[in-house]
Amino acid sequence: GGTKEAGKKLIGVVTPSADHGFTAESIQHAEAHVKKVSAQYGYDYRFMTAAESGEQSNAVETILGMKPGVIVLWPVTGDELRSAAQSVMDAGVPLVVYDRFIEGLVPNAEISGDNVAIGEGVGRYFNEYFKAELAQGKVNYLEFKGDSSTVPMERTNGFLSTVDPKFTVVQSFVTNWSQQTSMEQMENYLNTKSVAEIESIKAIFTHDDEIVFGLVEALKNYRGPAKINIRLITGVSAGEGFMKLFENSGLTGIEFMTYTFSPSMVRDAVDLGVKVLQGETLQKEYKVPTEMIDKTNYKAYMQGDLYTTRYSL
Amino acid sequence: MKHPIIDFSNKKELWHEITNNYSHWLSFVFLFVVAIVVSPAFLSWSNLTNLFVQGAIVGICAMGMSLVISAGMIDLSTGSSVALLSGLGVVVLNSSGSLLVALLFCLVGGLLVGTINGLLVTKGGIAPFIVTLATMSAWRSVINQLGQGGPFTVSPAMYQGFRNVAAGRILGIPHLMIFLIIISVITALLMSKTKFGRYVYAVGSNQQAARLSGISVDRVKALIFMYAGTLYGLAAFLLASRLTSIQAASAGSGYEMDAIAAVAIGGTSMDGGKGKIIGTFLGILMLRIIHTVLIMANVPPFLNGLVQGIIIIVAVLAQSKRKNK
Amino acid sequence: MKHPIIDFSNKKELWHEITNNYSHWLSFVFLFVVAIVVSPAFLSWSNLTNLFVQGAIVGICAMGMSLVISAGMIDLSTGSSVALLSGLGVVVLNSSGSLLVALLFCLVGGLLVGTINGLLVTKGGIAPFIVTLATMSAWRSVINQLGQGGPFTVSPAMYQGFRNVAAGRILGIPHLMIFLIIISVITALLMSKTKFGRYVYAVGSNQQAARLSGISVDRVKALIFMYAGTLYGLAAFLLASRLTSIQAASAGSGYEMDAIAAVAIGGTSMDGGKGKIIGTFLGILMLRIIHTVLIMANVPPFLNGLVQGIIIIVAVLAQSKRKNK
Amino acid sequence: MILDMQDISKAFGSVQALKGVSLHVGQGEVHGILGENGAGKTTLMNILAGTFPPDSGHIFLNGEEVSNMTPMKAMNLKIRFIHQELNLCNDLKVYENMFLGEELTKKKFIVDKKTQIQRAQAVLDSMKAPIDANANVDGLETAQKQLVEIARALLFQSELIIMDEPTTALNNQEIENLFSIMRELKGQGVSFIYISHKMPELFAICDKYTVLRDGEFIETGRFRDIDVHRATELLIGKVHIDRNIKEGQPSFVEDSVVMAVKGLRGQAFHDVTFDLYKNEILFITGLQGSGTNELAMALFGASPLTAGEIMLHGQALHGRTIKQFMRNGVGMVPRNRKERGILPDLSIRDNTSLAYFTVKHKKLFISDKEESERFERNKLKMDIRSGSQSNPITSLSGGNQQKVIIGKWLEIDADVYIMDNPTQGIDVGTKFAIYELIDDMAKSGKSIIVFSNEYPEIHQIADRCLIMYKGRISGILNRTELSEVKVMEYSTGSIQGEST
Ligand SMILES: Nc1ncnc2c1ncn2[C@@H]1O[C@H](COP(=O)(O)OP(=O)(O)OP(=O)(O)O)[C@@H](O)[C@H]1O
Ligand SMILES: Nc1ncnc2c1ncn2[C@@H]1O[C@H](COP(=O)(O)OP(=O)(O)OP(=O)(O)O)[C@@H](O)[C@H]1O
Ligand SMILES: [Mg+2]
Ligand SMILES: [Mg+2]
Repeated sequence: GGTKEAGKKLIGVVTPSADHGFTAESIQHAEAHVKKVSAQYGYDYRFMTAAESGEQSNAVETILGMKPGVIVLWPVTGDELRSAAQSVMDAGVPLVVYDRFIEGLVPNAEISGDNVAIGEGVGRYFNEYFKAELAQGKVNYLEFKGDSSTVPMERTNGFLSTVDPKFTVVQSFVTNWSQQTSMEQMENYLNTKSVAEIESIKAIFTHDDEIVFGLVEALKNYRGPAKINIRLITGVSAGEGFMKLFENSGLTGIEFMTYTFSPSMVRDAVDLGVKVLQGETLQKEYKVPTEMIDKTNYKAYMQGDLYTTRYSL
Repeated sequence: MKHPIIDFSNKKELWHEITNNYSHWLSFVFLFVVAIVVSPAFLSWSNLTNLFVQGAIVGICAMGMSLVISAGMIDLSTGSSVALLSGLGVVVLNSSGSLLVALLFCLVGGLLVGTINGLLVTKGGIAPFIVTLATMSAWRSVINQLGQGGPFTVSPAMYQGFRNVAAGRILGIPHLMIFLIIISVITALLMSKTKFGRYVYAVGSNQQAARLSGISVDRVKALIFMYAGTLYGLAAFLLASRLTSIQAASAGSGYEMDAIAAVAIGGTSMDGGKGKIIGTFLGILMLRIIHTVLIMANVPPFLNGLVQGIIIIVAVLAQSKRKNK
Repeated sequence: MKHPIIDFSNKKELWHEITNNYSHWLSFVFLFVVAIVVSPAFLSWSNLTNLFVQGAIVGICAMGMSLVISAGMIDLSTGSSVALLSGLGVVVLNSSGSLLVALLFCLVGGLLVGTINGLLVTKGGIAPFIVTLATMSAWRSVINQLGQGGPFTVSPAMYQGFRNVAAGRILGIPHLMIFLIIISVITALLMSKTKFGRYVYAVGSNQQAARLSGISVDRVKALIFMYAGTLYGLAAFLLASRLTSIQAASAGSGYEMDAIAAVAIGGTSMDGGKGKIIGTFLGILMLRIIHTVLIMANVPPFLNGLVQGIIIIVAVLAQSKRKNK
Repeated sequence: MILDMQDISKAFGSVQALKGVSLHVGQGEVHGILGENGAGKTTLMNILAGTFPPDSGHIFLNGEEVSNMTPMKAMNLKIRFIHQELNLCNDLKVYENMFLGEELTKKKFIVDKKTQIQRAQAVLDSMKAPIDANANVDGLETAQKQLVEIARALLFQSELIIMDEPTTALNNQEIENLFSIMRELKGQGVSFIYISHKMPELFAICDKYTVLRDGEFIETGRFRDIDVHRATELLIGKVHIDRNIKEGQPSFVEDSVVMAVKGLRGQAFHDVTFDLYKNEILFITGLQGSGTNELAMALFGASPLTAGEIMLHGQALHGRTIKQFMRNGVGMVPRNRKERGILPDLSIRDNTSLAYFTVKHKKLFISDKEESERFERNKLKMDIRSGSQSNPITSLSGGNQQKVIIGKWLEIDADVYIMDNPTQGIDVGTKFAIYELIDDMAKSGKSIIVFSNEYPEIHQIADRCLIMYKGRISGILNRTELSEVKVMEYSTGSIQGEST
């Protein structure tokens, strides 16, 4: 049935559609979780994904028309959902916003992984890792961004805020979160730049594990004259595939680091929605802590709750 | 004296006539019934007006797309053009402080964007698919560069007034619904009542014949893109008002496919020469009904695409039995 | 219409002949020179082979697309079909432990996917644009549902051997380059030396006349989609080998547009009836050259789309002066 | 209008289509242009109507020079051009096509649909053309489309009407209707340029003639000063001997039935029953709407049947595909060359080979050499005037395109040929060669059904003639019984029943 079942409280969840690994995994978690809690507490739920803000506004409004008890919104991009989000608030429906915030709008609660903190953490890691080189002068790195939305911006800005100014970005790429794109970009880079330039690169900063996978393949495929001096590649997500890089990346001399940014975080957002329905009052802001993972601690991490929940489905 | 070629003596003829000329109505009614079965709440006034509101922005683009397709062309630059114009529109709005200036900017900008497509197609002699593939990529890039990743956000001073353009109502009727209906009526009149409309179909049907009839095929094509572009400008203005913040990377993305799908399930042939504006109008509503059904029926999110694909095929299949031989 | 009265009248005849029949070579040489000017490193063996390697997977798809477009149709389902087949291909590979079984699976699966497009177009009488828009959405949805967000990853046991399919070399020549060349040669022979090739052009040129020449237009269309589908299957297999992990949500996305662009800048008319396979081959290389130039010239990332759009327009413009009167 | 074209030259690549041709047409004059296929007639008219510019030469209208002619300008100068090939928008209605580019409007923008329909219908009615102005064009048959093209030229007051083979699909009655309108307009001072390969028509309607040969001006004069024989010699440029092919020949028709058609029924015809014998040339004729058009398609499996059977060599063919018809030995030269015959993007050579490919070609690969020889063979046999065989077929003149299409079908070596208006647009000299060809084919064991409305053609080679009226066979005439009057009587329904 399309209307909420009589007497049942309705929880609405609206997310971006699956366009790369993180969103896809998150959708899976969100749906599984909202299904579970709805069954558990006797709620009804509606779940919708959308690729673009106009469509997402439409989804929000359609669910709003069903008189929900709460809406959990993960905007495609924060500010674009402002008007729709405001309609929700104006209608007196509690709103939980996840991951991408809406400037100037104060929903009942905001919850997110801490993108700025991730960037800051990577910056500090860079400083520490390349201490010796920094003492000598500048250190060159490449940057592979996700896309041009706010999340990558926060990660890059965080990074720039802590990283030593002697780090110099030689070239910056926009990958659209695609492993294949990053692979081809790296291949092209390696094939067309001068030996000196390639050899000057010491590190690569990326916004996502998947991007790293592409880079690793490209580096493995490289058989040109330049010596690869890259010593550190960083990702974000800390998923299964990245753990394998710690075991055996197939590349020698390169180390990896990533930050946890689990798709299962979205479950916390759904839980906040449930709390609203149960009459609890929420804090204004929740930050899901993120954790640095490198070869020193990944084994422990893989035994931990976060990791097991992520792969529980 | 008249010599009817079509003879309705046969009962099948009438059915043929209906399935040929009104098949989009059949698909529409079919989907409408499906929606009601899935949820009687579908029939509420708020939900019904919502279909129009949600369809309005893409719908206005689809009106332009109808002309493009009727003339046997295609436009892939819709979404990027909308993104470009609405991003810049917000900048103009914030700096001018005037809704009217921003609207004019969007319309004129749209005209310009359309003119560029039109010139490349006519003077450049490049296939519309390629031209608009290129401008799709170009405009997205330009607005990304201008935005540098950040959104274009309506300033707090303008926020309330501007948001009201898209969110407001007159006598309970949403503004967006009114915009959609007005543009649809204008386009329908343009196509069915004016010379220009005839020329669009003639160009889509047989370019050589059109040229030999003294029609400037190039001018018609250019005007079509200009009309479409202007409508994209209007859509951009409304999108900016609806979202009050435009993210360069994603705003409007996929609009071209939605617009094309609306035109196609509305019964307009992709080969050009034919096309009904009312069909496109229904096509837009059908797309919205599909989305609403997906939500109401709680279709698993990953399966939305499959269900949507199947519904589109079924809706068009209902219209296409005639074609063979 | 698409056959304006062409006037070969003036003395520039030879030049016309060249620009008509070899114009894709002109564009190619033009881009090649630009690339060398931007960076002499472009000419290195490793970079030149890299153009083929990077072009191979989309290039194989583009060969299928050439047939589709030459027959006056279009296929938007390329990327989603590749995603579907390579995701499932990885599953089959992991469970069977055999490269051959996985390859066969991909090819047969591709044939099937193509058959579905073909049947909907012919038996269903639906425009190819709409059919493949629907299957594009459907296959992406299916593979997302099967993958439930996670990637399809080649098992460690298979990893080395499988990765070598795409990454390996014979006598210094990358496998992928060999695959691309073989498929291109086969397709070129198919189109220029067999009657099936003639049927494809005939169907794209005048369906009614083709039918009255005894050609089963439906069968030709179906076979075209089946050929294309099978190539998508091969491309999927190679993609899986190249990435060794397939992300359902994004794998192969945009391949259709790249393939179409390659066909178009290779000089094949979007109206059907004409088309050169060698053109498509050059088209793929041109797209790769553009990408390489963007990186070599360190074009700001957000501006890549603009530059790419402009280059495509210029490349096609070089070929199209002839068309208008 | 007084027209003077002086010294017009035009080349298409290496083909010099016109070499310093001049043409003078007086006020209220019907001026016939004669010439073989490829002589340059259409090219000259295209230049006059601004379809493309000449390489050199001048055009004077009423003494004033006109340069940079365009189709639009020509229309404004009250010149109308009925093109050799159909140029209608099949997706539009009849009246919309007729007014295309010159819509009547109310308040400047709004098309005045009602008046347009009325005026279009009035013109169609004045031509006695049974066509509804509000009908869709794609539902019309070839002849009707041709009538619409003519009606279009008569819609507005004009001063010069160019007709490039306007009657290829029309029957005598329709042609007569057209002529009476032309005479009336001529009386009002309208000038005509009339291009046709049908001599009787030229002599019936034209005052003056101009002959072109190989792009060169040959002669101009008055029709009343020459006869058909002389006209033919002028245009082919050599001595011409009139004769009837069948005359004095014994009949070769054998008793064995090759194709038996029984109780055939389609949308437009009913109860069609006849036998086709070995070595026979059977003509089928009938007026507009008599069902012949659709019957021709049905006999080739190209149009659906609702009842009846077609047996070939005792084997049932009905319900089979076109290809199976071809495999079993049926070939068809369709009418409406532009829409059903040519593949405009394909080369002349590929157009020639296409039917062969579908039924005869068994090898894996196509051989360029074979294809090339195939075309050369036909070029010789049918006197095709072409440049390179790898040029698109659209580079040929209309008549030469038709020859390519006939050649394409000869290549499959069928037992039974259905030829729907096979000599449309073919010049007098070649026409005769084609009659001989058909006769030879019959002699060599083939059977041929020719759909035609031209009595001279029937008279030349028919062994038997079957006449249709309102979708039924109204009469069958043996060669000995043939006469134009009888054919007319059966086709107008004034006598019914089969003789034999
Ligand atoms: N578009 C074209 N491109 C190349 N050659 C052309 C073109 N149009 C006509 N020709 C050539 O010009 C010559 C004259 O052609 P035209 O069509 O004027 O002949 P025509 O006298 O009208 O013959 P027909 O009686 O067969 O219609 C022919 O040799 C033809 O092949
Ligand atoms: N497939 C069809 N469906 C419906 N009506 C048809 C169909 N084909 C033909 N008709 C109609 O039937 C009538 C006779 O058709 P047909 O074309 O067979 O006449 P015809 O005698 O062959 O004409 P022509 O003199 O041109 O040879 C026409 O009015 C035509 O519009
Ligand atoms: Mg001619
Ligand atoms: Mg007839």
